[in-house]
Amino acid sequence: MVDTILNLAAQNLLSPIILFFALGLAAALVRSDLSVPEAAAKTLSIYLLFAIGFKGGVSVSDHGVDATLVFSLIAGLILSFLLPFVAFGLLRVMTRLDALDAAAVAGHYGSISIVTFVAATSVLQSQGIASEGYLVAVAAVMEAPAILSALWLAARFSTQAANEGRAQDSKGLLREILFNGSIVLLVGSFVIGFLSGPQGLSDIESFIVAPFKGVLCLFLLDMGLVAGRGLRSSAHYLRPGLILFGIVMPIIGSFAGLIAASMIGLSTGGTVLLMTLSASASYIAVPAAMRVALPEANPSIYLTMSLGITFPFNLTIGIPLYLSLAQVI
Amino acid sequence: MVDTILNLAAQNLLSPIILFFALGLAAALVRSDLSVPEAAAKTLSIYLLFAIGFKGGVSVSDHGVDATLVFSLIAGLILSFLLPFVAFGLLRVMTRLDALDAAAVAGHYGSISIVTFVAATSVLQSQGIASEGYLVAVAAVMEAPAILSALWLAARFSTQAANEGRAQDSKGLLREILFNGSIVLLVGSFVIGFLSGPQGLSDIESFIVAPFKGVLCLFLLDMGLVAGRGLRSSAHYLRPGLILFGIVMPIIGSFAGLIAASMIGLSTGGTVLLMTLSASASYIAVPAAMRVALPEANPSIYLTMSLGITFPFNLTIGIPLYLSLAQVI
Amino acid sequence: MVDTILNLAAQNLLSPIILFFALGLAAALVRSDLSVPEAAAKTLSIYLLFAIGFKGGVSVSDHGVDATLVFSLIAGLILSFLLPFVAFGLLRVMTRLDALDAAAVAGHYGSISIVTFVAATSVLQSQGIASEGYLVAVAAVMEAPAILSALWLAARFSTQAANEGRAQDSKGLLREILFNGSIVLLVGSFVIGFLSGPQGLSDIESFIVAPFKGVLCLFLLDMGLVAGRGLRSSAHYLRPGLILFGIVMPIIGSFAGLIAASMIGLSTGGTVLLMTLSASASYIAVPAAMRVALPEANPSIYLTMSLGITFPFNLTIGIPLYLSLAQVI
Amino acid sequence: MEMKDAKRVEITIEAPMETRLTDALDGAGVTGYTILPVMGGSGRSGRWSREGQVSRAGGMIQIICIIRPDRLDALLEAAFSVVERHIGVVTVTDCSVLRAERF
Amino acid sequence: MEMKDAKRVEITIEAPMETRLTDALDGAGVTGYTILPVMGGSGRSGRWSREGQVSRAGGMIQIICIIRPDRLDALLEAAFSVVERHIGVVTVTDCSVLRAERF
Amino acid sequence: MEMKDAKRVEITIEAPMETRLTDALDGAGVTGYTILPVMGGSGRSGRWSREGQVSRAGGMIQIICIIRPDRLDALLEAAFSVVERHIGVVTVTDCSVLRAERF
Ligand SMILES: Nc1ncnc2c1ncn2[C@@H]1O[C@H](COP(=O)(O)O)[C@@H](O)[C@H]1O
Ligand SMILES: Nc1ncnc2c1ncn2[C@@H]1O[C@H](COP(=O)(O)O)[C@@H](O)[C@H]1O
Ligand SMILES: Nc1ncnc2c1ncn2[C@@H]1O[C@H](COP(=O)(O)O)[C@@H](O)[C@H]1O
Ligand code: NA
Ligand code: NA
Ligand code: NA
Repeated sequence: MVDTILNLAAQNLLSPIILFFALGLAAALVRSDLSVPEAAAKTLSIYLLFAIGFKGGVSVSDHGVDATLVFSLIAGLILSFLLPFVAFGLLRVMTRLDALDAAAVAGHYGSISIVTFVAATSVLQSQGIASEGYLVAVAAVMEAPAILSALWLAARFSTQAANEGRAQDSKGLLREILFNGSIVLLVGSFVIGFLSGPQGLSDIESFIVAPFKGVLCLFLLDMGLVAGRGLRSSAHYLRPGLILFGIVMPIIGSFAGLIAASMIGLSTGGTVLLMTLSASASYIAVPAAMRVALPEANPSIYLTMSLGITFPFNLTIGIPLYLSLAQVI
Repeated sequence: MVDTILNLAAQNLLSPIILFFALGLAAALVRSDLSVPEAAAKTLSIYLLFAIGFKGGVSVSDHGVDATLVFSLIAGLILSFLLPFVAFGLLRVMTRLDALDAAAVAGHYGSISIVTFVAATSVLQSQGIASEGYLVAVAAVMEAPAILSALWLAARFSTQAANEGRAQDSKGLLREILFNGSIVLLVGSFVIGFLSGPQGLSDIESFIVAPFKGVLCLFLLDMGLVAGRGLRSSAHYLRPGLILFGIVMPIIGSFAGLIAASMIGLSTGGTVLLMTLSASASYIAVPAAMRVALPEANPSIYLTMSLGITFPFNLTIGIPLYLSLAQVI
Repeated sequence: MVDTILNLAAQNLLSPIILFFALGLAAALVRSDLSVPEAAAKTLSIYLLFAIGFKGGVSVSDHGVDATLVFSLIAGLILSFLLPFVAFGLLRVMTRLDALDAAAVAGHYGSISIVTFVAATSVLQSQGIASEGYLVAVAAVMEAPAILSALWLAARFSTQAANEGRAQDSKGLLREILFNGSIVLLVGSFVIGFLSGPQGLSDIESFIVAPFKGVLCLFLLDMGLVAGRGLRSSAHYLRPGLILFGIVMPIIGSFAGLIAASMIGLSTGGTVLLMTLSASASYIAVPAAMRVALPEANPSIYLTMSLGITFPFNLTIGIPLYLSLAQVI
Repeated sequence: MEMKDAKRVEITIEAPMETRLTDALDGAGVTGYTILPVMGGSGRSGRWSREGQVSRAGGMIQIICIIRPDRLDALLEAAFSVVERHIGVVTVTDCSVLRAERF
Repeated sequence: MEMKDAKRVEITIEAPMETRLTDALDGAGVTGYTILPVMGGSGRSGRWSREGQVSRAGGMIQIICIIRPDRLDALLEAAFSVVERHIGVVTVTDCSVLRAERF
Repeated sequence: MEMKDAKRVEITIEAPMETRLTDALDGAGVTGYTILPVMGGSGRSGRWSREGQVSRAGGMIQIICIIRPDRLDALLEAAFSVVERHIGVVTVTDCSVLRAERF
């Protein structure tokens, strides 16, 4: 099996997607002034959410609503709620982060990274493995709950976080989290794809299907640049314990996803995706929420962990690993 | 006939285009932070003008210059000049707007909304109904004259607008209106499409034809967001009289377009498009001109009317209605 | 032969690419407010570099590494180093520019314009003429050396440039030039294309091949706008001598490219491209470097020369001319 | 031109706090302000740049309020309640305004 | 460093008025200014944000002029003639400038 | 609110010089600054606008430093060494800051 993993990983490493991520990383590390304008990066991510949501919805409308759909959503909710507790425990053991920083980092690992999900989808596609379309909806469901767990952990274990500012700042936070742009766009596109069906897809196919991989390359170039700049400026936070955590935690998460998937009875493709979701760490929704709710937590730590360690790990080794595991089981 | 309208409308309501508009509207109403970067929105509208102008020009170069082309342009000019007078009269009767605000709103209804035009084109396409390519040029011609009518109305009926600042501010306004970005791009792309012909189209087809509908979805998502934010902040201006006007006026406009189209002898498709142009209200060129020339008029009123009432009305009910009317006659 | 050139030029002049450049130019000259957002323009150029680099790399991986590849790279290096000296001499003879401005302008003519290169590629394509894929790498190699020649010229001939500020400002300049965004992206995409091969290309073909010409049209619209605005505000710098230089120098450059190409033994297509590279003048990398290293040189002069004279000359007359020359020889 | 004395308050704050700050200002009766985009910066928490952000999390904005001197304290208190636990800078400058009746 | 006293005038005005204002400034002999983008704001005519505009109609910009104190009145008069009928804010602050010979 | 006196330095400079300027500031121990984007402007070298640039060459940025009055000279010297041969404007304004312990 190690063989297949390495094979897959090697193949994966030479895909343009990964190579453009590496290019961005390298450009940032040699201090090139290459950069993707902020507006373009935001538009690329709108495109990704739009395309992936819509395609997910169409696939559900096409294959019909599965009995496992509801179970998957519930599983996603539970995973997102619980994984931060695992992460928090690990962090307290493996690293010297204080409770506040640990809670903030833990929140990221319960939530998800949609680009990691997309990358997994495209690996599945290139291997000709089908998956359940509604996992897009599961991805949406998993974005937010982890934030609540992180806040609870902070309030429970950090004396620093327990000051009066909290109540006021948290007012409206729940609403913001639930209606944050990526969730609304992802769920909305999913519903629209569901309503429009294959007919609707054929209308906009040459916008959201054909150029998808190319757009993804550009997006990963930008992710590489961002991750590289983050690593350059925050590498000193990356003690060995933290780095190890950034690799061990996604593997643990993927196992949790694997167990859930086999209890639900997902297909091999679906299993890989749920594993990937559980293994991935947020770098959009959660950091923004943390800045509002736990401003004393150090953003350099959680962003570097998520973007600089776990994201590349998943992209290069994680996904092939999860695929091999799912195929074995 | 009511049946066909409802049928068409129902079908129309489930097209991805409308659904993405609705998504944007909903996101704005629940105060989601979803937003399309300003630069992206502007680029999307450059793309739309570029694509629609070019395709119009190619279609004219393909089918040859029709005898009715010149008549259509003249009809467009006249409609754009006259409709503001109708609108102004109606507004004074139906609402309590003062002369200045009424003149400003009236100007919007003489001019056109290119996205409404595009939406009508795509409905025609999905019904397999052909139309004259030069209506794109008519659209360009109809953008500006209404502004002059609005200024004349304001000068004639509003004491407030008759102050000394006028002359100075208007200097250069005419030039600005004539050479405003959308007109130049639309007409320029039309001419280029005409010169390049079908050969030129085949060169850039996979940029301006295939992905067009998908891009339109993104654009309408943004329009929905903007309309929704406008409605949220300016709903209090929307007295019943104004809302009614926002629905009645496009219908009246469409009748004027219908009469003009049958006098000229346009095809069914062309008739629908001229009706749609007459029925639609501007939200780009006219508001900018009004801010310069009639700054005392309240922008919240005209923008909310145009984007919040008439645009969605045309998109959902108007276009199917005009199509049914054109087919009956 | 003059016949073929004129024929080609006439055909070329009616291609959408040129027409959109003309539209931009015209819009700027009538002071239209048409403009492409800065973020969009930057993203378009990222797209062009990404697409052209990748396709170049794929073509090299497909056809194998030619014996002439290394020679071409060396030729590019030498051309970029030497052409500024030719340009400097000419400028001192033909114009009244002082040594500092002349050195700055000369630097631009040793370096290259990637859009001119792209336009030449697309003319070749429409004529069904093949070319060596690695000329993309030659383009990258030619970007920077000319800057060093310009700095040397300035230090040698300009008393004004020889002040103490120099050393400090130049510190880090070399690194900046070598790792500037366009070079990194172009070379990086080339390498990735090489590693991914035809298989990788087929993955992202519908993003970087099919829509390429359409995107190029938009890009040239923006270039036309920029060139037009530059011409409008800086026309007074354009004495006859300078204008003449802006036309003569690219022709001289193209001859240098022609000689190098025939010594190396490039194909007709490759010869045209090397001629075009030698003939084109930079308007991105070199101006930025000049602002840092030779701030006393007047940017209006070099930008207007490069964008307002030489770029349009190459686009309209130059490329057909070089093609005819290459075919004759 | 008749000018009136006023205070110019500039608050540089993290982008995710924008609505909270403007809501607090509204609550304190401060309904006039202008928001500028910020491209980058540096402070005790290091250097950052807008073109290196996937999320708004790391970005900042700058809010400018022109206000009558006697209302300054109310504004500062409202602003402070939001800025307190966050990174950010608050400065006050004396200025004069045209059309003072609008403030 | 030798510094000279100067006035810093900041004019926040609707985007469609940009050319008119800069033309008026040019007319009054004010040829030095810097234009900043504005993201959003709030005033008597309500709250607005750049990411909620299809057109420039609702957007604003900020023009900053550094000027010698004795030229202030000419500038303000020119600015006022344009700003007069429009929404917008004009403030003046005392400052000192480096390289005063350039103003 | 307890406020402390400070100096507000605003440097408008060409975009390609950004890193050089911030490096010089860092070198002089000035580690707090905010960078604003600039849309356009006009000066002795003419008028320019960001939406008419293919390259960064013609663009500018604005760097704002809030600094303790006694550190002003060090800052100005560092800034001047970079700005000297370049186009650009440097102004200094008196202001007061909240949370002065952070500067
Ligand atoms: N002295 C200063 N002058 C101007 N801006 C500052 C200063 N200190 C901090 N800032 C801004 O506030 C942000 C956060 O500062 P800090 O909390 O010190 O990391 C920085 O990234 C800057 O944008
Ligand atoms: N007191 C103020 N301080 C700063 N900016 C203001 C103030 N009042 C108005 N503005 C700006 O000017 C715009 C128009 O103001 P108004 O005419 O009051 O609606 C607002 O959207 C703000 O951007
Ligand atoms: N008096 C001034 N007030 C504000 N900004 C200025 C002034 N003079 C120059 N600038 C800015 O500095 C840039 C270069 O100025 P200059 O070197 O005079 O061409 C201009 O484009 C403006 O953005
Ligand atoms: Na996760
Ligand atoms: Na109309
Ligand atoms: Na050259």
